[in-house]
Amino acid sequence: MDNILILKIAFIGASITLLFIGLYAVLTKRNLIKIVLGLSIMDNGLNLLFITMGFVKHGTAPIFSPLVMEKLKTVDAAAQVMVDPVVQALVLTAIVIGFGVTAVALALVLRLYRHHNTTNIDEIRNLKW
Amino acid sequence: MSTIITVIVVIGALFLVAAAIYAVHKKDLVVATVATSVISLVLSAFYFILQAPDVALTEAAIGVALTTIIFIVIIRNTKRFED
Amino acid sequence: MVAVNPIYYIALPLFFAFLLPLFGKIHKELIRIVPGLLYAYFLGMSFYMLRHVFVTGQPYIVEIAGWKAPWGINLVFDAFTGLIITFISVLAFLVWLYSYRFKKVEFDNALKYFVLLMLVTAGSMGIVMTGDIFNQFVFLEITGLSSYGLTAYYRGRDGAEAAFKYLLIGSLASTFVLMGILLIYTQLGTLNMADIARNIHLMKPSLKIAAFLLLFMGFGIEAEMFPMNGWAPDAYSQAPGPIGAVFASMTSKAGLYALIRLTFTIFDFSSVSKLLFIMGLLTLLFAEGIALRQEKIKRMLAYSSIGQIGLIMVAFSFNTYLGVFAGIFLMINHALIKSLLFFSASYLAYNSPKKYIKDIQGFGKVMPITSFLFALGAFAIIGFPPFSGFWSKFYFLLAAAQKHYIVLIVLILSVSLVELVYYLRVVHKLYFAKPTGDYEPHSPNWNGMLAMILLALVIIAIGVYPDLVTHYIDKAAVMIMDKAQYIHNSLGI
Amino acid sequence: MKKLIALIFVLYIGVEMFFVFYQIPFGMDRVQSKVGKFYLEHSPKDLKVANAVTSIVVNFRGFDTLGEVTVLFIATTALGSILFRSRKVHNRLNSKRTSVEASMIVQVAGRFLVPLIVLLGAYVFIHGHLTPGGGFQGGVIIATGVLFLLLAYRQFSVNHEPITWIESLAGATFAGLGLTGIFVGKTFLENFLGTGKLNDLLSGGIIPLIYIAVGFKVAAELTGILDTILSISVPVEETENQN
Repeated sequence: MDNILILKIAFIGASITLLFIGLYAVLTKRNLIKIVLGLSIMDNGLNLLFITMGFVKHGTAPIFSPLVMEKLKTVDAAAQVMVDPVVQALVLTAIVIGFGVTAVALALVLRLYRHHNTTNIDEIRNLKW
Repeated sequence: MSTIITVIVVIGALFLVAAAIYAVHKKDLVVATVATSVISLVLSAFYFILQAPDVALTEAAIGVALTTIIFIVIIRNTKRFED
Repeated sequence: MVAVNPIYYIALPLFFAFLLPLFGKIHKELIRIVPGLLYAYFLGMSFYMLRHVFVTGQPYIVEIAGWKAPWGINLVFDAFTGLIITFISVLAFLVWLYSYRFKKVEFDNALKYFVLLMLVTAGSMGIVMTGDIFNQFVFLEITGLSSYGLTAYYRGRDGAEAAFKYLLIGSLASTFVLMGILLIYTQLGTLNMADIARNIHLMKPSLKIAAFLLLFMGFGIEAEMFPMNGWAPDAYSQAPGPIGAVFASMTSKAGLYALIRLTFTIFDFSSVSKLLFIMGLLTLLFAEGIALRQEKIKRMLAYSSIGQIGLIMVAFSFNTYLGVFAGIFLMINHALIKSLLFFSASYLAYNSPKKYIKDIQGFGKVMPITSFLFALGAFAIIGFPPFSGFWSKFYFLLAAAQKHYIVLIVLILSVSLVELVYYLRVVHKLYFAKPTGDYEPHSPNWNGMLAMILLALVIIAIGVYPDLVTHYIDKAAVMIMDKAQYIHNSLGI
Repeated sequence: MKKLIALIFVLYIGVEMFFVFYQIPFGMDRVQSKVGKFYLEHSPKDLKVANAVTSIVVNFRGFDTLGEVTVLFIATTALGSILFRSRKVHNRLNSKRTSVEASMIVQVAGRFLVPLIVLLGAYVFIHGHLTPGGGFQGGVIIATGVLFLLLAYRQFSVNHEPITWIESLAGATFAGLGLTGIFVGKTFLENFLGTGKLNDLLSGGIIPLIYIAVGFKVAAELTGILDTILSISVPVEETENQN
């Protein structure tokens, strides 16, 4: 088999698996912290999927450093061999947003724990779930 | 891309899946959190392989260090074991 | 032109929200006044710009960082988005007025409340105005995170539980949205909505369906669509009173806008109108059925709100001019009337810890004005003639009749009957039951009273003289149906 | 039983999604996307920014970044609002805080490492337009430095006054630089300074300025989040239940 095909299956497979293992944890786990952990695993899988989709074979990082410019002389030639920078910018945004959501979620977990003295979702049912 | 990198990526992908299953399965939340931070570490290496140094740097700093520490602090203040 | 620019709706709240802690160091009252001044400015700006768009027919387009649309992010203030923005600014101002002295809270808490309030309105406006699909996701997150913070605002209630539930479902929604965005981006290589709409036929059909379903589910959660709206009643009932109005009139409307933009502009409409119709109808029937059995007043209002969202989705799914017209009218009316209901209900049930409907019985004599305003809102939302709610329901039935949906008309009328039953139950308790006397009534502050009376006046004014808004709605309905015009406005082709 | 249903559901959707994404070309047969190509060509030519990701994050899609900084700001505010305790409770708990210090090695290492970490962070965000990294990464690195201090010295607490100032002013600088664009007759966030030469430290117009503001903002926000979360860290038997 071709190297690139193996890479494709490995990257997409790993990211989709992470995504759905996270989703499984969110759907079935009863522990609040485990649920937040599941969310964070989901985010990770999704970010890998984004970066995977921007990859170009033999591509270089999208930075016009002096080293790259020396090798390829012109900007246009260098731009030809670079990976897609847009997905990287999007993932930067997504990682930081994911961190913010995780922090707020954990703060809520802590407050629920102080209030109910448990982190089990079955024992916190003042509202209907 | 060379064969060595392909082998590394395949091993890394299997490792990722194993770590994720371990993190979801394990009852000890601290161990599960550490497993998640290992996932972030492997992902950060993947981003380097995929030519995304900016993302790799961010993931290494946020995923490995900060997320793990806030999880650990919250676990320390609540219950360590899932029941 | 420097004085009016759609970018201000987002840039200024962010700017002042960042600086608000420093304003608080200068004088403590400034943290309440600055957001008010900002909202007053937005109010004037919206009316000016909407008038301008209406007269000249030229939309305001902002190209951020000076890059033309497919390359940069653009904001669109046209007849449709402008109308929604105007109503969001009206309600934002009234919510500010209402909560100016809502609670005598500690300084730190008041600061956080106003910061989050400014950001939740900025986020909703961003969702409505932006022309870029990833930017819309960012604003979805801004709206979502500030809503979680506001839901968990009170210590004494189960706010944290409601907020956690909301956060969980919201995070799943944003994951779906991101996957949909990724699918579109890898296929078309662009993130601009108009550019996507222009090239959508180039996508592989299977991927197109997958992307549509992912985005539809994601934004549907924010719009409180049927299977994923379990979070809404809890969030509405646990958040502070005015925030219930914010959720009903801004965040859910922004989610609804995203759904409409998705189905009308980005994807081909004819293939998905059935989905919108079925989901809308399910949402409506499910929510109104549950609302009937609610014992707590805010939960009842929340379910009624979800039901209205379903009704609006059904109206848009007709895919005719009249249907869209009725849909927009319903959106505006619902935002106005539900805000009035939340405002007055939150004063009525102020001192009752569990907010049961039976707690407020007999308040018609104790708090005559607030009770009267609640009753006015209840009659308006059911659709009685002198109020604005009548016209939107009337146009809705007209649109349904035009499509010959006889069964639907019967169904909608019977749903209205259900609404009548559960609202009348509350009004009856207010006026014809003996007070239980367990709870001290809390009379509203002057600013809360002023906000409610202003809202009631607007509702009556539109009801008596509907031409006040129908001209604008007419332009907006034409705008949303015209995909080519939107693409032309954004991309200049 | 519920778990089994969830497992089957997740497996089904997972396999479906795998094949959906498998259809998308990868690597060799992939062409650069339309906007990606445009950015790669215009970033070095028009903006004179070597790192294309930076130019997208700060200029082409700078609005997203403003939103993202706002998300962090909301997270800090919401965290404070969620974990807020009245001053009395806070002081009572603070007085009971354990005074067990971290080991000698950690403390000494901290003394050497923290300045270096902060320096590295500053380097990363000042060179954001030239090398990998930028405002976020630099800000996060500085925050990890502060985290080290918080862990090494239990008595160490962050002074909130300067944090608030940095947070507010850095955020306002970002939005203000954007608004300045409007007042000088261009559009929001448009570059109004000279762009300089590719790969120079002083190049790229307002892009490095914005990225430095982002760096300060992110560092201040994350420090605030870490401090809020670590300050609740009291031994389990002393947490107040049912408050």
